[in-house]
Amino acid sequence: MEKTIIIGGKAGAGIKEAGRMLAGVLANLGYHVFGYVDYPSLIRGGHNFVTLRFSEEPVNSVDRKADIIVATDGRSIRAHEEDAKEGTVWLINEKEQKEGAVKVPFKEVAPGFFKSSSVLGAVLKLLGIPLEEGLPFILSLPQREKNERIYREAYNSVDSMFEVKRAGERKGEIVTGNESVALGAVDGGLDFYIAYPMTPASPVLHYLAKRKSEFGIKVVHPENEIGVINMAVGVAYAGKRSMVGTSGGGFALMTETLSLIGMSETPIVIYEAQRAGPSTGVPTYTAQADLLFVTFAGHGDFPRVVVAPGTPEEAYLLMRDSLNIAWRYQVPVLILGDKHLGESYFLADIKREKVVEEPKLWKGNGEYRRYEITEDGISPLAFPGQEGIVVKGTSYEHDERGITVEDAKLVKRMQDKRLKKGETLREYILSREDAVVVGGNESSKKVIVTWGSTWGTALDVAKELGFKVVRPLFLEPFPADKLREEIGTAELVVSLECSASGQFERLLNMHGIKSHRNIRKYDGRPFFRDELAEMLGEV
Amino acid sequence: MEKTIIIGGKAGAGIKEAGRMLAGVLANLGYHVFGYVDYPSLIRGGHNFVTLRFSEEPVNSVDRKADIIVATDGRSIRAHEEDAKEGTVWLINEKEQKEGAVKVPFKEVAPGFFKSSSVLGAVLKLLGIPLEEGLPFILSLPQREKNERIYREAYNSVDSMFEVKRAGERKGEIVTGNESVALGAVDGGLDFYIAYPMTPASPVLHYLAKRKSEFGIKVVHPENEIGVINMAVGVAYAGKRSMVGTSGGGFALMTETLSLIGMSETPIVIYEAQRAGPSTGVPTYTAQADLLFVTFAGHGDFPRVVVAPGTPEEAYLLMRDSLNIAWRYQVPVLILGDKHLGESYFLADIKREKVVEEPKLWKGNGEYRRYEITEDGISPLAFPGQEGIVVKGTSYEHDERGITVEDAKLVKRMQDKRLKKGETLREYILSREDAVVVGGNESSKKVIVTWGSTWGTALDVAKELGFKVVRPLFLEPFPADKLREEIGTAELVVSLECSASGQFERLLNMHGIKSHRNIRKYDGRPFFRDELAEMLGEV
Amino acid sequence: MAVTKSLYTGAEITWCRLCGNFGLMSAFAWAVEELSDTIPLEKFVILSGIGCHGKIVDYIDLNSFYSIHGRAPATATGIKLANPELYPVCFVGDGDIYAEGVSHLIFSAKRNSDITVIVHDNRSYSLTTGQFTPTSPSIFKGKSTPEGPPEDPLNPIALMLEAGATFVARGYAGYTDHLKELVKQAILHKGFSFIDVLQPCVVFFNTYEFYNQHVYKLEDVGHDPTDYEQAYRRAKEWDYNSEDVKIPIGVFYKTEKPTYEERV
Amino acid sequence: MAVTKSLYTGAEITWCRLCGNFGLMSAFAWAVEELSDTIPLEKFVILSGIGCHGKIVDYIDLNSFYSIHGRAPATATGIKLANPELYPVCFVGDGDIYAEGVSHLIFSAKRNSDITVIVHDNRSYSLTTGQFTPTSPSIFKGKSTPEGPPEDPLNPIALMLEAGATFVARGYAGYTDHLKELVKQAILHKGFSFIDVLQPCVVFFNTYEFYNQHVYKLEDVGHDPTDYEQAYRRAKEWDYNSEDVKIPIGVFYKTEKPTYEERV
Ligand SMILES: Cc1ncc(C[n+]2csc(CCOP(=O)(O)OP(=O)(O)O)c2C)c(N)n1
Ligand SMILES: Cc1ncc(C[n+]2csc(CCOP(=O)(O)OP(=O)(O)O)c2C)c(N)n1
Ligand code: SF4
Ligand code: SF4
Ligand SMILES: [Mg+2]
Ligand SMILES: [Mg+2]
Repeated sequence: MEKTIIIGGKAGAGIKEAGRMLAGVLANLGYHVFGYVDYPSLIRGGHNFVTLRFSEEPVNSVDRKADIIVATDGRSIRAHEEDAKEGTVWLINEKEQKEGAVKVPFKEVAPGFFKSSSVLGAVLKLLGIPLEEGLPFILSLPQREKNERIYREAYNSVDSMFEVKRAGERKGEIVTGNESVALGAVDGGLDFYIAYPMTPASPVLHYLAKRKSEFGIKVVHPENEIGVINMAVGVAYAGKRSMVGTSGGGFALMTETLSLIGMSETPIVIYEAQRAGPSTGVPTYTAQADLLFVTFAGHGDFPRVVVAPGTPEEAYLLMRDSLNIAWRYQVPVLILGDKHLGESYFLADIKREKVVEEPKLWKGNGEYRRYEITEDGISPLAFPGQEGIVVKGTSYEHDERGITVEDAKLVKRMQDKRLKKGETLREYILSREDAVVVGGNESSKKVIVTWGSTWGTALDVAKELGFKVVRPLFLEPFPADKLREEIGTAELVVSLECSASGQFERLLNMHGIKSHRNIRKYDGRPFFRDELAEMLGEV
Repeated sequence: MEKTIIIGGKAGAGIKEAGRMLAGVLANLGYHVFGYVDYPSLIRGGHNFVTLRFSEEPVNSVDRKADIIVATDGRSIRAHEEDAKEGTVWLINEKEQKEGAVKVPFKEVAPGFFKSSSVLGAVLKLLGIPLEEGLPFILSLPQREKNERIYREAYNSVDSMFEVKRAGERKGEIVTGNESVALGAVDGGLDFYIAYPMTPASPVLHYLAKRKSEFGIKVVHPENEIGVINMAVGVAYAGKRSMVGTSGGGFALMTETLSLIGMSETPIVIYEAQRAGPSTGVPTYTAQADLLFVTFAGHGDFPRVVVAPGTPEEAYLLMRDSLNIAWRYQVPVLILGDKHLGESYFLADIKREKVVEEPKLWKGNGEYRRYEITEDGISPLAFPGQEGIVVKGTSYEHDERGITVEDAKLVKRMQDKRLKKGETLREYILSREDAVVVGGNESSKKVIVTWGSTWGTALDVAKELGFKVVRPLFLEPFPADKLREEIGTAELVVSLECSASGQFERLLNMHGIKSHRNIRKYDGRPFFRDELAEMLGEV
Repeated sequence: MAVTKSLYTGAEITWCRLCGNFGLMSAFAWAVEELSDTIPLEKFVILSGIGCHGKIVDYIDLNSFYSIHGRAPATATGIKLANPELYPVCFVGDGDIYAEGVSHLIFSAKRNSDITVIVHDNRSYSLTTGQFTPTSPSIFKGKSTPEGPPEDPLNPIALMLEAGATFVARGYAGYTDHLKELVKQAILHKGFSFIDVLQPCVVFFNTYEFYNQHVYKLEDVGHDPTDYEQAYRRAKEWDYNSEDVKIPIGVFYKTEKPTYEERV
Repeated sequence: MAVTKSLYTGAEITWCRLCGNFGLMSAFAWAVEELSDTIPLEKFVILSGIGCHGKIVDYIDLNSFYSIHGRAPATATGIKLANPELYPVCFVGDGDIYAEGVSHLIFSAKRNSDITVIVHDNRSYSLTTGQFTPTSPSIFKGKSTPEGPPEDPLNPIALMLEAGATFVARGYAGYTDHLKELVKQAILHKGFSFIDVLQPCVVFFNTYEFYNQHVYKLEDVGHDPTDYEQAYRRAKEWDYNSEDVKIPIGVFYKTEKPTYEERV
């Protein structure tokens, strides 16, 4: 059994909640499920929708065309006309008209939750799922009694048209990429999450702010992104792990300080969740067009890591690693996500474990030198407050103690130290097993090369179309050799990305990798499975 | 006759002025001359120096080792010991000791000009240049009488050791790259220069502020770089030509707005004068390590121009063009300079001429649409204030009128429009005769590929070592084909740049061009001629 | 639709029902209509930051620049410098201009740039779903500070007086006619004009009732807006936190000074 | 050398002879020495912006972070949050913190972050060779404004009072002993401490004579620093432009309030 369900309605009407609860029910029944969340930039009204696909097989993307369309208002009917196909079942609000549609009393009690209860009730019944499966979700809502009544009413108002049976053991939890990032950070030893609100990174701020006591962290919301990143620098200089989160425009404001981070060798993690630009663009939609900006941001030369998870499991693990990497190498680590990874509903099996590695600490006696020149380029860390030593961090070029230098030889000496550290870092990243991941038909001569969240859809079409999918997890340092190896003697290499100018393709080119074709999407939406299959069919 | 002269002394002691006056005298005598200016980040004291090289042949760089070293204080003697070679003549302050050195009464009347007068007097006499040649310069100084007395005294205190004769007609004026940028802007129709002080771009601000009435422009110094660039956007939206100037750290702060410029299609010129980073780095020294940052700065995809002059003539012309290009294509144009281009003394023959091209203006009737979709992607411009029309600029994705859209098809439509405009722009840039310039031994199979101000030194060694030098003037859109053509079937391709990580080499790679060797300098100093010759000798 | 047909672009209005932005937009549109004898429509340029407030430029069919978060006053200053015949009016948010862009606000006031800044002060980052802003009170439990803000609010009226603004007012989106008059005065004022508009956000901070009960008009108490000392004292009556005080609306202060455009 | 040997890094001091920064540095070093019974040296962290002022962190052998232009208070807040036992002291410039970084200054005050900010207010961007800053007077003819600034100066004392600073003072680099006392009080004050230090720049704005003639001490006139109204009136005595008035130095205002670190 595999089905795609669209649930549409007004913002504030509980559409996202309905989708998430339904995903939860399906997950409990042992299904794989993926949910795409689509909403415009407004608070009440307009049109939101969630597309869920579920199956006994793994699913990592949705189709455009749905088997079931739940339209909780009239606008949703019009909005999804073109997402219907032959045999699509429509559940519509009882006040609306549509031929052949099933009518449901979607309760109009705004805001939110009541409507999501009626959606869940109606859909579960339609799918032939027992009423009890939905109850735990309904009962965890505020105003549970009212919601339960509405849920039951909706359930009873519909006839079953499908028979969705238990599909085995539960495979994991429903999570978003943002939640996985947040958990990874906590388990990587995060002390301070510092952020200014910006879609689609804000959910991390909200998630952590709500649970800060539970997690034993501090969450800070300063005056602007420049305050954010410079505060984070202060925290790290003082010896605590800090991380910031933002999207492209906010990241832009941090780039002056990114260079400071490089120079002062401060360990900082930056989560950059991309959205559709340029500029304010289409702020609640997705894109992969900050890649080159993030990879090369900041004036001057300094080492950095850019890592792009493609799944929530990776988001968790790479985020956790990022904090350790930042501290091990005293570099900025940039986690490049996007709205699609951050806000979609994934079924994921994340095994949480705290992994907080001790960085190279100064254990010496006598004079401490913050920028001591060492063989691997990494200077031992110490923090202000320790008796008898002085810790001098700086934005200027400096000597080993951290005092400004301008002399040519001394300038070169410290640049060389940082280059050396960059080499040490590069060796580590390139030696990682997961620097490049592969999927699909692994022996195929047709290869899709992609990155980040586009992985999901690529994977879902690869099998049926006989493609191998190759994806670097790290964009900088770039695992070019590994990637080349995986591409091997492919006859067709297709690069796939959500960027109008083909930024990923250009990065591949920079590293000597050529694709025969580049498929680009740049309308703010991720690749849909049926759409991508068609595009690849034409290749 | 070819000589290299170093003049050293305290900041505030008129060292730069002395160097510039001497360059002026040599230029008047028909010599080619180039002056490198070296100063640390302080106001009084420390050690500044100017290195001048002059010759009957064109000179575009200096040697490290000097024929004459003028040390106006004790520190200068020590600082330049290693710049001496066999036969170097030292002019030192009469109070200091050095074997074989000529003693001069460098007057200690701080600040500034008096010392520069004594330096000029002593050096002219040493070179065997008549006293009268220096007088016009001395007489244009403040306190001319005092300066003249000091000048004459110093002149008379030294014996001539060289015979620098007139070398023909005067070939041009002594200018800096920054002055050329300023003049180019004025002649490209600049209305507003808006800047926040930052070395090495500040001289443009000072130069234009001083002459704003003469040039008929406004010069504005706002609260910070973010204010600067957003003010410039307002000026351009209202129909006047604006330009901003800054260095890497200030540019970083402008990158959020750069993306706005791309989205709103506002014509803006940004002069980015690079200095040695990362971060505050070595702020009064040079580098070419903002290349990839500037080329890819800003979130999302949008067309831009990055142009890098290598000479003051180019700085003038490209700056003038930049304003016209920005307005023709409604894009940001980034002039990427550096401290070496901006502050060195060049002999240049700049033929000034105002060239202000009319952009594509709206001549229509009826409803104006700011983002009208046209064949070449360029929408006709109109400005607020015109009766009967409404001009809507925006940071959001938009329809033709400039009203926010979020619908997938409409988003793609406007992205496609900008892509189309980018194509139109690319065609123009790539068709320019000067997209790539060449020099040196043009038929050689050994090719140096370089960019920006490094051109000068490359050119000066190319001839003697039998290299051809190839240089793209435009870095984005990148003239890859032309460059490849010029490299042809070279047996040795050496890329040459002032970046520790080889940013230019990476950009070449991105465009499919490989160098066999990459020579990098990153100690804040430009390549010196003798030094580069040695490095290339080793290749 | 809160604007008359001739001023309405026809774009879908996506503010929540009963949002204070409707009242604010009506007041502005009304002011523009009443001013249109003196100021032709094409001489207006409206600008905005990013937030619920910003959408106003999509709705009103005047020249506009939909700027980025926090930067509208800088852009407006550029516009006025380039063409002094234009009347730039910035619609900005409290998150937008008291947090992200506070430097531009302060310097616009300091310079006495001849522009108008109207703050949709809903005391919430609303479009990003409700975090605390510099004017949120202690009782505001936002998504980034579920236990309330760890800092006290700013008083933007007093701050603007201090920064040198030559026209300083507070309006209330619930009193459209009163606000309309303020807007007219602000636009006609030569020099930097500032209006902090109390704008209820029905979703994240519904303050209609509170303001209805607490607001009073400065005109009604014989306030003399030419007196800086008085203005300052009135500004200090409410600190954006207390709930048991009266809140003055109207023109706090008005004076004449050469503008930035004249001096640059 | 303006600091005692034990606090001096040995780095070459590149300030101009007679620069006001020497007096300021002496006062600070002296204060640190006097405080070292209560506050061990390793608990100090000094930070700076970029400018002539910033060089102080190279000269004083204490923990330090040489920040970037305008951002030191944000970094200091992070340091204090991460380790409340430390005493962050920011040395910033008037260009640095009243222009580029004014947002961080205002919000540090608003938050009552327990850090100290000492402004080297030479009323000039000096390291960039002399442009006007937010406190330059009309008579200052800088390189970017050869005819004088096209805007009037800010009054940082009044601005900080308004923003919520809980310790607000003005010092004079020419009166080292007086300044030393202010610095000690500022560091010991729990909450955000601000000192605007009148710092003559002998190259771009030599104000020694002017300050010597015009400065008076608040202590000498019985000023009560716990009284906000009085503080505000004293703050307004000099507008950073007039030349014919007396200039108060000393502590304008001091109060107690929970700190940001306690509330976050
Ligand atoms: C640089 C930057 N940071 C963050 C954002 C995200 N953002 C969009 S709207 C907004 C909040 C706006 O709040 P406010 O100005 O009060 O407007 P309101 O929605 O309340 O009208 C923020 C933070 C952004 N667009 N740009
Ligand atoms: C983002 C940024 N913009 C500009 C500069 C250039 N800059 C360096 S020092 C300085 C002036 C500092 O003036 P002030 O803070 O008053 O310090 P002073 O030199 O007077 O002590 C400026 C603008 C910079 N370093 N960073
Ligand atoms: S969220 Fe608040 S401010 Fe935004 S439209 Fe709705 S009511 Fe208005
Ligand atoms: S330029 Fe001015 S502030 Fe800078 S060191 Fe010299 S006197 Fe001091
Ligand atoms: Mg708001
Ligand atoms: Mg200063």
